[in-house]
Amino acid sequence: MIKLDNIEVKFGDFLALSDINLEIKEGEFFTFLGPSGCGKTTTLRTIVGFIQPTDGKVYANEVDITNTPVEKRNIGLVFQSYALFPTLNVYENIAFGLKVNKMPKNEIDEKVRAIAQKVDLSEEQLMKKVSELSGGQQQRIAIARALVMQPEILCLDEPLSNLDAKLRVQLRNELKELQQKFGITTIYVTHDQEEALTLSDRIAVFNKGVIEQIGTPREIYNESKTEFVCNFIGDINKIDEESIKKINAQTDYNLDENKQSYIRLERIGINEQLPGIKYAKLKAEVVSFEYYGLYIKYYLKVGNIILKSIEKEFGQTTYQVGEIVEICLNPMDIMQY
Amino acid sequence: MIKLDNIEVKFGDFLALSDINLEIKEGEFFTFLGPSGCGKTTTLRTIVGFIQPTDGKVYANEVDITNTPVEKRNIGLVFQSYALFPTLNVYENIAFGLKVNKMPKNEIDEKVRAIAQKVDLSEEQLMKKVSELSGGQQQRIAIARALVMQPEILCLDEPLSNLDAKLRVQLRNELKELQQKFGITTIYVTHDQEEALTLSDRIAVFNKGVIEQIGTPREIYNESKTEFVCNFIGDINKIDEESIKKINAQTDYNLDENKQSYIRLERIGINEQLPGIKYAKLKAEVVSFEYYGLYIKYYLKVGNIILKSIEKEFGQTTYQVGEIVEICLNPMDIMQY
Amino acid sequence: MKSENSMSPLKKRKVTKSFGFENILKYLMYAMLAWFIVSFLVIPNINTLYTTFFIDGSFSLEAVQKLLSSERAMSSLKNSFILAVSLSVTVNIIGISLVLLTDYFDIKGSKILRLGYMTTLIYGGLILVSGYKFIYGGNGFITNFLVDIFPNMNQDWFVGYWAVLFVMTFACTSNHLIFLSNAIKKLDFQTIEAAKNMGASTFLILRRVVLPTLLPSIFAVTILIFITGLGATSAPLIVGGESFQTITPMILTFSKSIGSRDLAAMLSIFLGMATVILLVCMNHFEKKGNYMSVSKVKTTIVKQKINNKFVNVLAHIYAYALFLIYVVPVVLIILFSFTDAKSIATGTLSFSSFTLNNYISLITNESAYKPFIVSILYSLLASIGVIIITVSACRIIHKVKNKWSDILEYSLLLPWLLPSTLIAIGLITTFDKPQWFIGGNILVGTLVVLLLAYIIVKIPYTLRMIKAAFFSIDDTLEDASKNLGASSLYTFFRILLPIILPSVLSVFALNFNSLLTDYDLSVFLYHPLYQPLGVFIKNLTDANTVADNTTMTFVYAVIVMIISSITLYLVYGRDVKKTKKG
Amino acid sequence: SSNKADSSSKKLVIYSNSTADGRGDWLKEKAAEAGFKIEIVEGGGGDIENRLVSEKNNPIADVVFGPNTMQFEKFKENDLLEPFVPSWASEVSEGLNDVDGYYHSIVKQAILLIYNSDLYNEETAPKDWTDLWTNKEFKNKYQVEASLNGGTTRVVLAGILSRYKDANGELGISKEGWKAVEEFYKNGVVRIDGEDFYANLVSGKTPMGQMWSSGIASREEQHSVKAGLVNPEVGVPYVVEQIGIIKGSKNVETAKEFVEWFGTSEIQGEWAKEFDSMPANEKAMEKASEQSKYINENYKAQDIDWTFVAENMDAWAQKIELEYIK
Ligand SMILES: Nc1ncnc2c1ncn2[C@@H]1O[C@H](COP(=O)(O)OP(=O)(O)OP(=O)(O)O)[C@@H](O)[C@H]1O
Ligand SMILES: Nc1ncnc2c1ncn2[C@@H]1O[C@H](COP(=O)(O)OP(=O)(O)OP(=O)(O)O)[C@@H](O)[C@H]1O
Ligand SMILES: [Mg+2]
Ligand SMILES: [Mg+2]
Repeated sequence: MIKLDNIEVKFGDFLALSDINLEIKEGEFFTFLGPSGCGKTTTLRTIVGFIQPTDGKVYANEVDITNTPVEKRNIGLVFQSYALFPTLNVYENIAFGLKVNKMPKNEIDEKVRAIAQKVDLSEEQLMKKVSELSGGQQQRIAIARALVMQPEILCLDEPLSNLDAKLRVQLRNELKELQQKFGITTIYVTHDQEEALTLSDRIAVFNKGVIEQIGTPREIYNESKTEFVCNFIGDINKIDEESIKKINAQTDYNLDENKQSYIRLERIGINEQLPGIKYAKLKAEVVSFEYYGLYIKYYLKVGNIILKSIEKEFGQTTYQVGEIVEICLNPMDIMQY
Repeated sequence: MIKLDNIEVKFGDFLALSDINLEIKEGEFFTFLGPSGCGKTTTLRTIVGFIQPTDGKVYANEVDITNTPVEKRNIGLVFQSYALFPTLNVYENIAFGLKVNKMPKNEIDEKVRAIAQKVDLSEEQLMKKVSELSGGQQQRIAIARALVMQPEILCLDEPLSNLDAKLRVQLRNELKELQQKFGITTIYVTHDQEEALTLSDRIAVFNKGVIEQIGTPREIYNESKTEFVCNFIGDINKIDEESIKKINAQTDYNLDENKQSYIRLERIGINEQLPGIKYAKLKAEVVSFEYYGLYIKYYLKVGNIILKSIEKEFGQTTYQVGEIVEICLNPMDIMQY
Repeated sequence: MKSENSMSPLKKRKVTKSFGFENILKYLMYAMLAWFIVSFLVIPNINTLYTTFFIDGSFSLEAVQKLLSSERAMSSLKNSFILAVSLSVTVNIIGISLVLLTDYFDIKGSKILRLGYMTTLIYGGLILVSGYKFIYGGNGFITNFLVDIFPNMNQDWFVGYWAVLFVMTFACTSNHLIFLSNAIKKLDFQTIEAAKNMGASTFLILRRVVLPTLLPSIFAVTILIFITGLGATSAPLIVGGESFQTITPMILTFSKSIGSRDLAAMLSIFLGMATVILLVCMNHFEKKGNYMSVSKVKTTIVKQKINNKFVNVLAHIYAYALFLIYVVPVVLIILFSFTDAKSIATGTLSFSSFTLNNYISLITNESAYKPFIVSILYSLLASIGVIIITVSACRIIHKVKNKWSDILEYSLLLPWLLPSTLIAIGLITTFDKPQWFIGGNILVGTLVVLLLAYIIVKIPYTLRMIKAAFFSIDDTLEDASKNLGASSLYTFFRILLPIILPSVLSVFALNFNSLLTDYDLSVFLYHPLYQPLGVFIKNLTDANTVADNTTMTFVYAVIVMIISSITLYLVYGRDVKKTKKG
Repeated sequence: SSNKADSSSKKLVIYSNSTADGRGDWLKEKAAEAGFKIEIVEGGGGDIENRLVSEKNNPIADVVFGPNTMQFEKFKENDLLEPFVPSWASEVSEGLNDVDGYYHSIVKQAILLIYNSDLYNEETAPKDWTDLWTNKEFKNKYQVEASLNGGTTRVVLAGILSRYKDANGELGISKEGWKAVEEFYKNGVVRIDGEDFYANLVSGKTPMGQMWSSGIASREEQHSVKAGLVNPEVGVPYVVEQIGIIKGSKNVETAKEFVEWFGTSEIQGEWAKEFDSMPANEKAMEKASEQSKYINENYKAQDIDWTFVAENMDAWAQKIELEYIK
C-alpha cells in the first residue's frame, strides 16, 4: 500500500530523518511511536506530501508518488490540533474537500450526512460553529472531514494528545471502532505507549530520526530490539550484575553479566509458584507500594536495587511494607543489551 | 486546618455548590475528584478566596476566614495552566510574591535560591524566560512560586491536565515527593482517577455541586457509597439480574436482585482457585482482549453480558478467543445501589 | 484494495484549477506587486529626492544650508520632535487609561464611556481641532465660562505647546481604543489571579503583570503616535500660535511653491530618518522582550473592581471627565450646526437662534452633494485597493520568508518616510509626462492620480495591522485545506481570508474614515472638476471669501460624522450583533 | 443656475482665483445666457499656478483669469498659454496687456493697507506701510500672512521691497530692506488658519492689514464696518488681473469666443458694477462704482519694476519664510 524506501529528510543542515524503510499493508493500523522531536510528524508529512524527501522514494500501490503534489495524493490527514476551519460550520468543514472537487450539491449533501451519521454527529450539530463543540466532537469532525473524501489511507498526527485522560481513552476506543468499521488503512502518530499498544496492528518505534524497531505490540514490548525501545515502550526494571549472577547460579540459563539487563514489571512474581519453567528466586523486602485500583505497584528491595512489580488487587494489600517476600522471575524474560 | 461548613455558591440563579462540608487535616494530601463542571474549581476558589460563598463558612485553623480577602489568606495556589508571568523571568516569577510583601532584597534572593534548589531548578534556568522551559520545569516554577511564600496550605488546580501521559506520570511523582519533603497540607483538584488514587491521603468525590463521598482511595474505590462514585472512580462491570441469581444460588450470600450491581475488573478471577472464602463460579467465553503490556484486558461473555477482567501478562496470551473459562468472584466484592 | 487498483497510484483527484494556471496567477501577482511598488512607491519618491539634491545634474546641499541657518525651520523641526515625543507619552497615558477604564476595571457605565471615547474615530483633523478651539479658544464655550469667574484671565489662553498637546492627545487615542482593547481581551486572566493570590494590590498587578504583557501592542501604537506627532498639521496651525509652530505646515507651504520644493524634501528627510530610527528601535525592543503567554488554557478577563473606595470614586470621576472632554466638542458641533454665524462667533446658544436653514441650504444646493459623492467614492475605492495590495503582499511575506519578502515589506513601508505632500509632489513630477512603465500615460490631471495617492499613503499602516492578523493564523489550516485537495487560491479565499476578515474590515473602516476628509494630499492631486470633501471644506473657510461659511463647515462636519459612524457601525456594530447571537 | 444653457451650449473649464464672493455664480449665469456652459475651478493664485504647471502635458483648463501679471509672465515663460488677441484688447489702458498677445487685462486691483475707522482716523492711522513697524503704537495691531503663496501677500511684499532695490544687496535688496521686512513681520500678528481678517479687524484684535480694493465694499456691508484706506505718498501697488487661453485646450475656439465675450466693456462694466472692481477696460470704467473711481483717481500707482519683482519673488518668499516669519 505505502512503502517508504530509504527516505532521508534534511532541514538545512539538520538531518531529521535518515534511512527510513517501511511498508504498510492494506487495512493495517500502523503506529509511529517515539519521543518528542524524533521525526514522527516529519515522516507522516513526507507520506502526505507536505515534505519532499531529500533522498529516497515514497511508493503508493507500487507507484512512485515522491513528486506528486499534496492536492493530488488521496491521503486523508487528521491534524494534532484538528485544524478545523473556524469560519465554516461543521457541515461546511466536512463538505470542504468535496466542494473543492466540484461534486454536485445533492451528492455532497448525501455524503456529508452519511459520514456524519457514521461518526455520530447529529443533524443539529452539523449546523453549529466548530468552536461550539467539545473536544471529542471536534475530533469526530476532523475524522469525518478526512473520511468523506474516501481516502485510501488515513493519517492521524497525535489526534488525542490535547485531550484529558478520560476523554482520551473514550476517543481512542471510538477511533479504533471507526477504523474497523471503515476497514481503512491507518497511520497513527503518537508518543503515548499505552495508546500504541492497545490500538496498533504494528508499531514503528522512532528515535532521533531513525526507526529502531518495527513489529507488533507484543514484539515491541516483549522482544524490544534495542535498549531505547525497551525503555521507551513501558515501565521497566533494571537488574544489576549481582542479581544476574544469582539468577545464573539458580538456573541453567547463562545470562551475560556485563550487559545491561531489564525485566518488565509484570514478569516478576511475588511469593508465586509458577508451573513449568525453571524460575530464579530472590529474597526481597517490600519498601513501599502505590495504589492504582486495578492493581498495586510494589517497590521491592533486592540487594542494592529496587524492583517494581504489580499485583492484581483483591481488596486487601497482600504484602505489607517491611515484609520479606520471595520474588521469582524467568531468566528468559530478561532482555539484555 | 481547613474546614468548609455548609458552603453554598450560586452564580446568578445557578447553584454551583451546595451543602459542602469537609475538613482537611494538617499535612494531608487531599484531592477533589470529579467530572468536568462538577464544582471542584469553585470549591477551591472559595477556599482561596476568589469566590464569596452565598452561604456557609470557611475556617482556617478554627478561625472564620469567609470574609478575608484573597491577599490576606496565606494560601498558595498553583493554576491549571500555571499562570506564570510571561514578561518576567523565572527568578522574578518566583520572587514576585516576596517582592509584593516588601521583603529585603538579600532575603528574597536567599529564599528564591533555596526553593529553586529544592524543586530542582538550576541557577542557569533561573535567569531564563519562562517560555524557554519545558512543561515540567514550568510546573516546578509554579510550585516554587507558591511554596516560597511559605503558605500553610498549597492548592493545585489540575496542574497536570495539560501534559502528555509520560510527563504526567513523571511530574505526579515529583509532586508527591515535594509534598512529602515539605510536609505541606495540599489540596489537589483533578478529574483523573488514577492520579487521585495514587497521590491522595483522602479524596472527596464531587458531582453536580455536591460531595458524593469523602474517604481514602481504597474506601472510595472498593466501598463506593453511590453508583456515581462507583462508576466514576474506575473501570467497572455491571452485572445483570440473571447472574446475580446464579451467584446467590452458589453462595450463602444474599444479594438483592433488584438493585444495580457492579464489580471491579480485578475482582474477577479467571480459572483461579482462591483460598478461604466461598466463591461463585460462572461459565464464560473469551470474546476478545486488549493488550496493555502490563496486563491484558479480557472481555468475557457470561450469559447476556460482557464482563471485563484483567490478567497479569506473562508473555503469552493465557486465554484464547473462543475459549470457555470459568470465572470466579466473591459476592462480597459486588457493590449494589 | 481491489486488484485493478493495486497497480495504479492512489486515485488521482480532480483539482480545482490546473496547476499551471495557479502558477501563472502566482507569478502574475508577484509581477503586479513588483510593478506597483517600483512604479508608484519607488520611482516617484526617488524622483523627488533626486531633483532635491541634483540641481541641474550636479549634487547640491544648498537646501541643507538654508535650513540650518533658518531659525524658524530649526525651531519648527525641534517643536515637531518635542511634540512627537511628548505625544508618545501623553497619548499613551490617556489611551492606556481609557482602555483600562473600559476593558479592565469595573467602571459603571463603561459601555457609554466607550462610545464617548470612540468619537475620535468619526472625526479628525481640521474639524476636530476646530471643535476644540471652539470650546477652549478665544470666544470658546469654556473660555467664556471661565472669564465669567475670573474676569482678568487672558482670553487667548488656549494657544501654544500645551494647547496643541492637549488637542492632539485626545485626538490620537483611536488606535489604543481598537488595538489595545483587543490585546487586553487576550490577556491570560489567571496571571492576574495568581498575582492577587500572592498578595499583590490592584495597581501593582497593573504595573507588573498587565502592562508588561501589553507592551508589544503599546509599542505598535506608539510608532503610530510618533509618526502622527511628527506630521502634525492642523493642531499647530490652529492652536499653536506663534510660539509653537511645527514643521509640516512649513513643508506644506514650501512644497506649494515650486522654487522651494527642495526645502520641503529636505525637511521631510529629517522626519523620515527619525521615523526609520524609531522603527528600528521598536523592532529591536520587540524582539528582545518575550511576551508570549505560556498558558495553554486562557481564561477570559473578568473586570476588576477597585477595592479602595476613594480610588474607585476618583477613577469614576476621571473616566467621566475624560468622557466630557471627548463628547462635548461633538455635541457642540452638532448643536451649533443648527445655529447662525453670530452664535458661533460668540459661542452662545439660545433657542431663538435655532434654525434648520443650514441644512436646508445644503439640501437645496446641488453642488453641495458632489464633494460627498466624490470623496465617498474615492475613499471606498482607495480603501479597497489598499486592502487588496496589502493582503496580497502580506500573503507573500507570510509564506515566502526570504530576502525578497523582506524587501517587499520594507518597500511597502516607504510611504511612512515621507509626508503626504511630498508623496503628492513625487507623483506630480513623475507622472506629469508620459512614462513608459505605465503605458505612456500621463496621470496628472486624471482621476486616477488621487486614487493612487490615497492608496499609497495608507499602505504602511494597513500593512502593519494586517500582517499581525496573518501571523496569528494557525499554519495547519492551510495544510489541511491542501490535503483536502484545495488549490492555494481556493484555500486563500475560502479559509484564510474569512479568518483575517475582522481585522481587514476594521482597518478598512479606519482608512475610509480618514480619507474622507483628507486635505493635504488631495489639494495637490484632485481633478479640478471633482473636488473632494477636504478641499471643499477648506475652501469654505478660506480667508478670501466674504460670506461667512463657518455655519456650513459645522454642517459638513456633522454629515462627515454621520457617514463615519455608519461605516463603523457596518464594521463593528454588526460584528457585535453576530457574536451575541452566536 | 445654468438651466438656460441649452444642450448645444459650449463647455469650458475655467481656472480662477477671482471668483469669490459670488463672482463665480454670477459669471456662470451670465455665461450661460451667452451660450457657454462653464465649470469654474477656484483656488488661490499659488494653487492655480501649481496646477497649470503640473497639468502642462494634460491640460484640463481652457481659460485662466484672475492671476496677476507676475504670474501670467510665468505662465508665458512656461509655455502654458495660447496667444490670442481679442477685439477689446485696444480698449484696455496702455501698457497692461502682454505685448506678445498671450494674455490681456481685465481688472485692476489696488492692494491697500486698511484699518478699522471706528478705532482710527486719518490722523491716528498709519500713513504708509513703513509706519507699521517704525511706530511702536501699531505693534501687534496689524495682521500678516504666514504663507507667502498668496498673490495679494506677494504684492504687498513687492510694494515694500522694491523701495530698497540694491543691485549689490542680497537678492537685489539692500540690508535696510531686509531689516524692514524683518520688522514688518516682527511687529505684526500672524493670521491663524481659519480666522477671518475682517472679523479680527472688527473685533479690534488686529484692526489693520492688507486688502485688495474690490473686496472692500462687500465686506463692509457684511461686517457693517467702515474701512479706512491708507494712501502712502509713494502710491499703492496696483496689480492687474489677466486672462489667457491655455495651450493644448481641447476647446480653443470656444475659449476664444469666451475671452472675446468676457472682456467686452459691457460685461466688464456689469462685473465692475456688481463687484466693485476697477476694470482695465477703459470704456467699462464708466460703470464702476464711485469708490472704485475714487481709488482709481486718487490712489496713484506705486512705481514698481515688475520684471525685477517677478524674477526674484520666489527667492524672496523663501528667504522670508525661513528667516523672518515667526
Ligand atoms: N521545518 C523545519 N525546519 C527545521 N527543523 C524542523 C522542521 N520541522 C521539524 N524540524 C525538526 O525535525 C525534528 C523532527 O521533528 P518532528 O516534528 O518530525 O518531530 P515529532 O516526532 O513529530 O515530535 P513531536 O512529538 O514533538 O511532534 C525536530 O528536531 C524538529 O525540530
Ligand atoms: N463565574 C461563573 N459564572 C457562572 N457559572 C460559573 C462560573 N464559574 C463556574 N461556573 C459554573 O459552575 C459549575 C462548576 O464549575 P467549576 O469550574 O467549579 O467546575 P470544575 O469542577 O472545576 O470543572 P473542570 O473540571 O471543567 O474544571 C460549572 O457548571 C460552571 O459552568
Ligand atoms: Mg509531531
Ligand atoms: Mg476546574
